[in-house]
Amino acid sequence: MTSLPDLNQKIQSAAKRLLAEGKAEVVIGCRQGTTPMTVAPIFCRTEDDCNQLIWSNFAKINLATYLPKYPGKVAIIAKGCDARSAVGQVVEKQIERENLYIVGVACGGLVDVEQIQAREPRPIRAAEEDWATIKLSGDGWSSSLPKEDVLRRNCKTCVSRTPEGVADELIGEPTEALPADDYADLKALAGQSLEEKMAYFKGLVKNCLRCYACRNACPLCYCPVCFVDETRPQWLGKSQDEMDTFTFHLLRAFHCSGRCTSCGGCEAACPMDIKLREFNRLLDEEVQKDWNYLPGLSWDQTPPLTTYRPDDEADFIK
Amino acid sequence: MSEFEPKIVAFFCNWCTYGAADLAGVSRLDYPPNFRVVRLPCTGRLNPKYILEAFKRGADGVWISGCHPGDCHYIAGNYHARRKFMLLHHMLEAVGLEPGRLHFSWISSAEANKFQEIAREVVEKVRACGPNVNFRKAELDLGLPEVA
Amino acid sequence: MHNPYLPYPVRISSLRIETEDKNLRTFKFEFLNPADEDKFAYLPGQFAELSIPGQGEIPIGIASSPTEKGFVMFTVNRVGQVSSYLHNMKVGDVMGIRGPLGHPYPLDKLEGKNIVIIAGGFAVTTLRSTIVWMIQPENRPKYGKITFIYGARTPGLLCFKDDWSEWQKRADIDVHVTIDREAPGWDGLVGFVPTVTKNVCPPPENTAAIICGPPVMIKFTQPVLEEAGYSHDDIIMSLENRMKCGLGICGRCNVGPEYVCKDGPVFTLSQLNQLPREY
Amino acid sequence: MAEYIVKENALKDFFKALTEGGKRRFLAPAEVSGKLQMIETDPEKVSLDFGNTHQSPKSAFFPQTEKLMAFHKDTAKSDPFVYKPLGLDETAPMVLFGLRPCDARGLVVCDRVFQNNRFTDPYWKSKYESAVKIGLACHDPRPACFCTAVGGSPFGEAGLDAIAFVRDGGLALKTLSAEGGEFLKGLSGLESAEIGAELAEKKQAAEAGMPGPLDQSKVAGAAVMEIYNQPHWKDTADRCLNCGTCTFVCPTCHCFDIQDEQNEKGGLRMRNWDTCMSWLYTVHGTGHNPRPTKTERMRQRFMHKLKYIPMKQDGACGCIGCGRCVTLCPVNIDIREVARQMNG
Repeated sequence: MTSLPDLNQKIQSAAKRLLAEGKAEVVIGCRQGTTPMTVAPIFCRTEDDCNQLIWSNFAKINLATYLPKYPGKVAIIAKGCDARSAVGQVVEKQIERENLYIVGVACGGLVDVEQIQAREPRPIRAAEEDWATIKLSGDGWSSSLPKEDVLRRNCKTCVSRTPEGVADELIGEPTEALPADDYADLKALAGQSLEEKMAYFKGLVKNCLRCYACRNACPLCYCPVCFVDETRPQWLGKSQDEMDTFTFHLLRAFHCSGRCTSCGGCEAACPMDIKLREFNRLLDEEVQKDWNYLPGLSWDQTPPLTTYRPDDEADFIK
Repeated sequence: MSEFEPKIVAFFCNWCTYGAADLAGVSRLDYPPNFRVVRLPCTGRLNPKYILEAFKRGADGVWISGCHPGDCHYIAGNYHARRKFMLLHHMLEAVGLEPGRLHFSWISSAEANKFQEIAREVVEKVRACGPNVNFRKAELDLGLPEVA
Repeated sequence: MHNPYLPYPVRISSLRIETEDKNLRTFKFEFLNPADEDKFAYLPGQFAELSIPGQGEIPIGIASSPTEKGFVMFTVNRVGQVSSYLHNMKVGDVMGIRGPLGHPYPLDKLEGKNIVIIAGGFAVTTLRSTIVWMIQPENRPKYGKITFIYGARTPGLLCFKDDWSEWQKRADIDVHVTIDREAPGWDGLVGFVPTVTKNVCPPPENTAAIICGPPVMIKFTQPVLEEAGYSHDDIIMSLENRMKCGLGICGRCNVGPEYVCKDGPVFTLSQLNQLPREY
Repeated sequence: MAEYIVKENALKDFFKALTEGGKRRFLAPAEVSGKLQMIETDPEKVSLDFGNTHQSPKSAFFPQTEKLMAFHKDTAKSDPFVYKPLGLDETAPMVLFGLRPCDARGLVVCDRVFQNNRFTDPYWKSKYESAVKIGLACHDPRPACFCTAVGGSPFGEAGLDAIAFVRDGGLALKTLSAEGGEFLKGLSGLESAEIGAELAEKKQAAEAGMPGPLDQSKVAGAAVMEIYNQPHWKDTADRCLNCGTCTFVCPTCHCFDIQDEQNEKGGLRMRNWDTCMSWLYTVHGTGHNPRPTKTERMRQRFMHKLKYIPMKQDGACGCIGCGRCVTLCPVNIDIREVARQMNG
């Protein structure tokens, strides 16, 4: 397996080369953050910027989020999910294929800082990482965790850890895709009573602050005016009313249906650690069942909600 | 105690079900008066937020009806709508909406009898669900002292 | 404790369609509790939140002058949710007004000076208040020459016709009302406000200008005044921004460190030069 | 200034006594759905071992949703369509235990906004001024903590009526205000003691690992527009998502939206937290937006914390160094980094 320093080296030289060759005006990637276990997205325009690029298990949001707002030629250092979202944006005509250069990087999954903190409640003053292990240290102590134990939930069912097929170039040795989400928990939930289902889903969002960080971190949420910001009529009240909050989450997920690449950016951005993807998964399951569709895997896909088949089966319609 | 009379919001396509309702009226076919109709140019125009908004504001049921597949005035509006309905229907029932609250149908403008039949069925099914509690916004607590 | 969020209940005592496009209506309100009228003590240039129960609030400049008793008057453009609702309300309906808010024009500092008042379109509201206040017999001697320049696109879009046609008859105020281009039945001035200003504005010595109007009018009038030699301290403007509380708390009308609601809306151009153009 | 200790076995009695026999609502750090928050809680469930509460304690005085007034529409009754204030008379006073000194300073910053040079917000004032605020000093500041960099201390006293610290065998307390002294006098569980030396020693130890002052002298001396036009804003804005997380968790962010809701019987006017990161926050009815892009919105927040509040509050920094935004920002925009860039 390529070591992280090696990988970083390759990413940095690729970025420098792309800038030098004029293939991109900016390379979007990640750099070390200012506190332990954080990374910051970086927009590289100079060689110095490129020298800060890293691959990290602590990456949080999906870098494709930045693409639809970016006017010029742009390269993105993309894990499987970043690349899938970028492809989705091209398919949805939010960005031009010619303006996009995907530097694919093999990914072994990201870690969930919340899970780390649950296992290690002492103040963590420093964290080191390699491909498989997270080493933590604090005031007079140190410990290490296998990355496998603290993987983000979405990373455990990733079907495209390496953006093969869509990347313009690939860095690192391709990692094997994992078995897709079997939605076993949702299937089990489906058998429960209405009250239990409702309690589960309303319970998920009861801490929601309605900050909409999930929306802003989402590479699919590029609408110029989001439905929550519409004022005439105003669809959602602004208070912490349970139903307003619940409606927001239902519609947010609905708007992502057939488009979500399970990058987990929404959950990573949520300051209240809400399991937002549960709503998305409900719809992903249905999209896969009905139309066998996984977004962002090729340039010529037709998103399922932009098309139809005369024989789509909907026996609930009388 | 008098029987619960549900309030239902109905979204009808202008080119078919809306006409069917009209025809049912002209034909003196009686159907229950529990729904209020919102006329749409096409079921494809139906944004899912309208459905959630109706429930949120206290509708006990929502009924969406459009043209039979293949008969869309705009060629494929109802085909596209059908895909949205498939997802929405799945999602709402998965999060705990009673199966009898949300109804979809295809009724052409000639099918006054089908309209009558489905109208009755929708109202009865919603009635059986009882008042919408789980998907409506809580009553505003004005907290005002009773004023004379 | 005084609750500055609580509107004074008022009743619409009269309303008038102000302009030919019917987008402007002038409302007069009377207080349900007569004592509230004294509490609502204001000066020209201040604004108030028009507060419609169940709909919300909009900050609107006060168009009446405190010297006009028994009512407060506002001219409202139909733009958003609240103003559209207000346009459908009738005489006798009950709503609220909350204020007065903000600072008035610096009427005391302007004493002894010549005043030129420049208005465009419906931004004339608080300037109407100012002129009505200044030409009161007890106030008029405090000021030198008063010049009023007012423009709109068409004659039908000029507000407060009764007022300025009265003022035109007076000797103690110079009134120049202009429209953008020739129109049938109009025998007054034709031309844009900046041009008229250039022709009629008094020399800058001991003179202050108060300007309210659409951004494009201000953009072209300001250089005219600068060229005429007006110092930025003597050019007074009134800003507007989205507001909610009107009390300098809720934050959204922030322009630099200043809150338009609490520290403004009246600023001199030299103050504005120090601030970001976030308005 | 009185000094006390509370033995471990007397802690629960002491916490119960703080409610003055149920007259006061008792708020302390306690767990609610997996997060430690400053909430109204059972004296049994107080947590003393924590970095800081997940969200800031401002919600005790400035809840995310707060009803301001209500009206009814029944024309048969008196005063239809006239708003009547809510929640000002019946509010039981609070006692807060376990405020971190940074957050207490944050409340002071908010207080100067809610009670500004022209207006007093009665909803804030009635809660804030009647509350007894007992701080709990930090022994073990977290990696993102930087109160010392912005003029505070893990043992800071601003805005508090008393400060406590954890010691072997229980708590020690020092009263800081006359109200605090009066309130604590004779409460069950308290024993008079000399704690001055211990406090000084612990304070020094806690401050030792913390960052030194963040130089803001150039920001303080510069004109608004000089800082506003600095080139670095665009770089930071590149990665800002405008998600607003920072504003929702910030102890000194006080912005709100006022909303009306109504039904057939009447209506409510309430205020809800709002965020300057939102497009909707500043957009005019005409569609004009004075802060049209994320660059302006992101800049506004930092300018407000680091330039505008100091200008309006006699130099006091609008950031109190709790580190919440640093930890929770999904793209690691670190206010310390921005402050350094602003200072040139």
